[in-house]
Amino acid sequence: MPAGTLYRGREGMWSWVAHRVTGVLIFFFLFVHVLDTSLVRVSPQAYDNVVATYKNPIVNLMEYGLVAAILFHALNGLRVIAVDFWAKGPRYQRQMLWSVVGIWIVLMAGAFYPVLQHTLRTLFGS
Amino acid sequence: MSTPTLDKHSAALDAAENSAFETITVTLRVRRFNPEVSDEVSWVDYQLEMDPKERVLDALHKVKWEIDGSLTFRRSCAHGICGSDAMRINGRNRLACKTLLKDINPEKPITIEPIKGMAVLKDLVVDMEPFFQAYRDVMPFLITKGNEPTRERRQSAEDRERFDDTTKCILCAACTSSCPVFWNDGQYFGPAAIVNAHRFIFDSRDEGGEQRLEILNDKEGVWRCRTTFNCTDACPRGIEVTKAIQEVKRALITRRF
Amino acid sequence: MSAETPVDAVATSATTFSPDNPAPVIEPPRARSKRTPRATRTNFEMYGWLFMRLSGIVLVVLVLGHLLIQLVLDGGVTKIGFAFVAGRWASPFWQLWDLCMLWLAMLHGANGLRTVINDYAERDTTRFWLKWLLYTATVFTVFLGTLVIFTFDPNIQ
Amino acid sequence: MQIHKYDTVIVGAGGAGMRAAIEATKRSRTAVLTKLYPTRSHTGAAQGGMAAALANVEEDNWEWHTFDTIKGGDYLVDQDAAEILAKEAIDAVLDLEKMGLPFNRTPNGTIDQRRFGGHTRNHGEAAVRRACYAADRTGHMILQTLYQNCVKEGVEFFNEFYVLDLLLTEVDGVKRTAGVVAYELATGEIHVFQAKAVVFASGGTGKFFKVTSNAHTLTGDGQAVAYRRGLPLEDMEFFQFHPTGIWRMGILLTEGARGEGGILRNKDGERFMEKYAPVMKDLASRDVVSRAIYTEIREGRGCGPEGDHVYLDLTHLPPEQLDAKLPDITEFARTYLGIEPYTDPVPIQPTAHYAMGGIPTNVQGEVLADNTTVVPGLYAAGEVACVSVHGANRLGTNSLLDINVFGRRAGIAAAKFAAENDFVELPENPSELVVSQVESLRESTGNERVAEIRKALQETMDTNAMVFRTEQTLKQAVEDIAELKQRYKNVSVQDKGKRYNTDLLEAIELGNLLDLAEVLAVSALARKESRGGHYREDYPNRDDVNFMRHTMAYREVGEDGTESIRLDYKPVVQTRYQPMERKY
Ligand SMILES: Cc1cc2nc3c(=O)[nH]c(=O)nc-3n(C[C@H](O)[C@H](O)[C@H](O)COP(=O)(O)OP(=O)(O)OC[C@H]3O[C@@H](n4cnc5c(N)ncnc54)[C@H](O)[C@@H]3O)c2cc1C
Ligand code: HEM
Ligand code: SF4
Ligand code: F3S
Ligand code: FES
Repeated sequence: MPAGTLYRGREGMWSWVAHRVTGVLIFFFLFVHVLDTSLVRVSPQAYDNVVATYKNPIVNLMEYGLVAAILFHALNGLRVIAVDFWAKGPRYQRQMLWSVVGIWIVLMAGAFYPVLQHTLRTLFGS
Repeated sequence: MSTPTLDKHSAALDAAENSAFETITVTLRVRRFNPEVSDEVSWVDYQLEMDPKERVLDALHKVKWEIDGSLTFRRSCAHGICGSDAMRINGRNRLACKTLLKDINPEKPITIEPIKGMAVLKDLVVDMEPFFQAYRDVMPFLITKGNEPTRERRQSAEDRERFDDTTKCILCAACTSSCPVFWNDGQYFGPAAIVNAHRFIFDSRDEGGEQRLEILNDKEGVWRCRTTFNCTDACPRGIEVTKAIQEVKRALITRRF
Repeated sequence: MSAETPVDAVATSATTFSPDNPAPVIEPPRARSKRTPRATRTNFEMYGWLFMRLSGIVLVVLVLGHLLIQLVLDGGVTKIGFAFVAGRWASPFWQLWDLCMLWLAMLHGANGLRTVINDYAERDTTRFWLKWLLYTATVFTVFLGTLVIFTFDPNIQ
Repeated sequence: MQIHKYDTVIVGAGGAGMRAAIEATKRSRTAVLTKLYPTRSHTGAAQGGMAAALANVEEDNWEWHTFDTIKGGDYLVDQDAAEILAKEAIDAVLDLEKMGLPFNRTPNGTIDQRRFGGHTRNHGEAAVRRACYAADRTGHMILQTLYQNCVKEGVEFFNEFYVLDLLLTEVDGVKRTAGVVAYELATGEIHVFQAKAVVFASGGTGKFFKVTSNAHTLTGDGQAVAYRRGLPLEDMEFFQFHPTGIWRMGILLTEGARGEGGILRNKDGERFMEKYAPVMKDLASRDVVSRAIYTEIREGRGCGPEGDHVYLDLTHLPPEQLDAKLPDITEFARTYLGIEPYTDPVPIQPTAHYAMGGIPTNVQGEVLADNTTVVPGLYAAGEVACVSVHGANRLGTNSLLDINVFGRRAGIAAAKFAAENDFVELPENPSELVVSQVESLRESTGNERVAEIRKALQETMDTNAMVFRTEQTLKQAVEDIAELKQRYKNVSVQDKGKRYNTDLLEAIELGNLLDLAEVLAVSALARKESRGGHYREDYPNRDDVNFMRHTMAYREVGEDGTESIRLDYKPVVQTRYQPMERKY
């Protein structure tokens, strides 16, 4: 691997990578989401047809992923804002990141059933 | 006179003093490049008998002095004060002279590469000119108006403390070359330039802060920083680089409104 | 010129400087290099940066609220359908909510993507076309979304 | 080969070089050639402070400072020069402050000052607070501030250019300065710089010792180049050994540590300096403290399993004080020894530190070709020069002062000379010597290696020419060096390339070290007395009758090409102070 190794950045760098990736992901989702929602202007059937596909387990799972992305981006975004505007922010950025991750895990666990309940019900019955 | 402290010889002191020269075998894996020989980059392994308490710089010297004289790197002071030998050691920017072998897991091969984002000229030597240009561009010198006082300019201890951290910079470029934003196109001013601007912007004697802020308000200025903290982690002088950058950003905002 | 002006101060200025007539001190800022950006004199990047933080804070409420309603409360995705949308947009409050969310999220995201493009596109032409694509898509989406929210007709057909 | 033309050329961008450049650039077209990026110069390693009788915190005046300097130098100081140094110190510090140097401050906002070895009130009564400082990185701040002001003034730097030769042309029987020859590290190209005035500010030469506080790059290039061109070197036997270097590594722990209250202790925990210097104790002058440490070690009171070091004890000082005043050196102890100075004493030993000798100059910085004649257009300042303000032993904080006072003087004088004089013609084939030096090293197929010879040189210097010297050890050193010089003729380099060939330059630097080490040993052998940094166990007393004079060493080349060293002597300038016994 003559090209050089990957830079071994620490929490700060990886959290930024995740923030950027999630941000871009959300943007593309939003784009598609606006398009599908605009089907309500076409006809209720067209809209309901598309939304029906969202109830498919795979898409539902992706939805859970989207929630994960948004939650991380939002929480980490708040951390970035704290780093920017709170004088002690830069010193506690690492602790804040671990808090973000902690809260994110809790929220994701909390969202597990509500978001996936449809899939769980279809797959395993209720 | 305080009582002698010697009976409570601590473990750390004992360890330091009883360092009978014991060596282990370490492998240095160096990224080599010499355009006079080949356009290709290669990785070369060197096996060395070293005391783990020695510096990475000592290991590089051992290679240069005993194995291959053509291995090229910059160095001078050998104790982290001149900023010559920033390089990427095990994937992270460090000063070779401030990194002891024992602190970077010498059991495994130690990878050594030039710092990232700057043109490599030979082995670990990179082109520092753009880096110093960015530094010069922020006007890193005291700017004052009016007549010089006969004695020193007064400054309170608190005002002096305000910019103490950023006066420590040795311009080693470890920060700038660890910054993911800088790697992309090298146009970003980079943390080192901002640190040195900060040193003057927050000096109570200086009156050129406004101009420096204007320069850093630019497209390639502070706003490109994405708070990745690589710079802060890399700084061998322990400067809170990201904090300094944030302070410059805040100064810009408060002075623009 | 006053009588006190030393004669040699004028005479020597043409060629070399002497110890008693040192070269004039050049006032900073000094000659800039090619790399030095031309002073932009606008605060665009700063406003962009600020907008990211401010919109981010507002979006936390809007987006998380939206997610909560859409995916968690009242049976999650299952409930979503034309009727549900119709129900919500009957109220101007939710219209406004979604409108704000649409605008802020799109502008926030677009500005974010602009920095991403600035970072990674190496050639100026690539950079130009990518941004063109981004801006077109953004304007289109914002426009379409707004249109839909305002012209929504629950009794379509 | 490229030829450049500048009014003034400055060799070296340390404190002295840049201070000169700031002055010279305003007055003439100036180039600064430096083998390191300016901010890499070793001035940046200086920690403790810069002396000036500002009297900001207690009563003080420049006359006391003059006295301390002369006494510290064991009366070998040229007193007229010391007077200038002490007098101009005040402006030198104030100038730096105005350039932006962030000194530590007193509660009322003026520059703070602290105690340092050998600096006293009223001719030795008690320690005085005279050292102006910026934490324990005063040198760093001086170097940065001067570089910043060079950026401001638009000084033209040629970075990573190694000056390897000085060009002197004889005009009407007088040797005059024509320029210098430099090797560009990046390309291997040779550059000739024609200049009306040249200022050498290329720093020290400590790398011929093994345990040293000096950088790898301090190889005495300037001294060696001048010496090889027939100019004398003054007082080279006087080399300062700083008492507190980190054990085995030589990394310096500033005297400021003792200025802040640090104490030296032997293995019994005894504060041994009380025996050797009852008044100044740990703050006696450096030669005194270094000898005391070695005496303790020799008499079996050294610490550690081998009893080869003593302790610098800072444990009784409050951690806040260490953090505020000595952050860097406490960090060194942690990084390099793994020791926490809050709670543990730090193992130290004397470390080779500073060359009192060098290229002889007068107080204008003009280089002397013998005891009185100046070389027109040639200047030197800083550690490379010997004015002599440090005599036989430099006081702590006087060197940062020296580089500012005499760097400034040399810069002004050189620019003035350049304005008033014309270029001297370059000698025919000006780069001849350097080209042959470089080519023969590159092409050599010898089997000797630079590193081995250098190591042997450092070993013999550490064993035979350090703090304690005798006829026998010095003879041994001279012998060893002669042998090493023979081996050096067979040295070869592995890197034959042009680009960044540091292998080649290390070989050239070693040649310089060998020459200078020889001068040191030969000068020391001839000085049969003990004075300041030069201590002869076989002649333990100062001998003012025979040796109150500066050594001047010349390189002589015989008809058959054999080299030898001719020693001559120069009287010491005494104005006000009669030599007295030196007690602390
Ligand atoms: C660790 C340490 C701590 C010290 N602390 C103090 C202190 O507290 N107070 C005090 O007063 N003094 C102190 N000193 C001494 C003082 O710092 C030095 O004597 C002084 O800084 C020397 O400055 P200089 O400008 O002469 O040389 P340097 O700063 O060493 O600069 C030499 C310059 O010459 C250039 N150069 C060298 N050779 C060549 C060549 N062949 N061609 C081109 N350029 C060349 C180099 O690139 C460099 O720029 C300390 C010294 C050390 C080592
Ligand atoms: C939910 C609340 C949100 C918050 C608190 C938030 C916060 C932030 C912040 C503070 C930044 C700036 C990061 C930086 O400058 O380093 C940012 C960047 C970004 N955001 Fe958001 N954001 C949110 C929602 C969104 C949404 C909905 C999208 C998509 C449409 C999005 C896409 C982006 C993108 C693409 C970036 C650029 C990433 C980068 O440059 O590294 N964000 N976000
Ligand atoms: S801020 Fe730190 S890492 Fe960056 S150049 Fe200065 S000393 Fe080096
Ligand atoms: S690494 Fe770069 S992104 Fe900002 S925090 Fe440091 S400058
Ligand atoms: S050699 Fe000076 S910083 Fe490493």
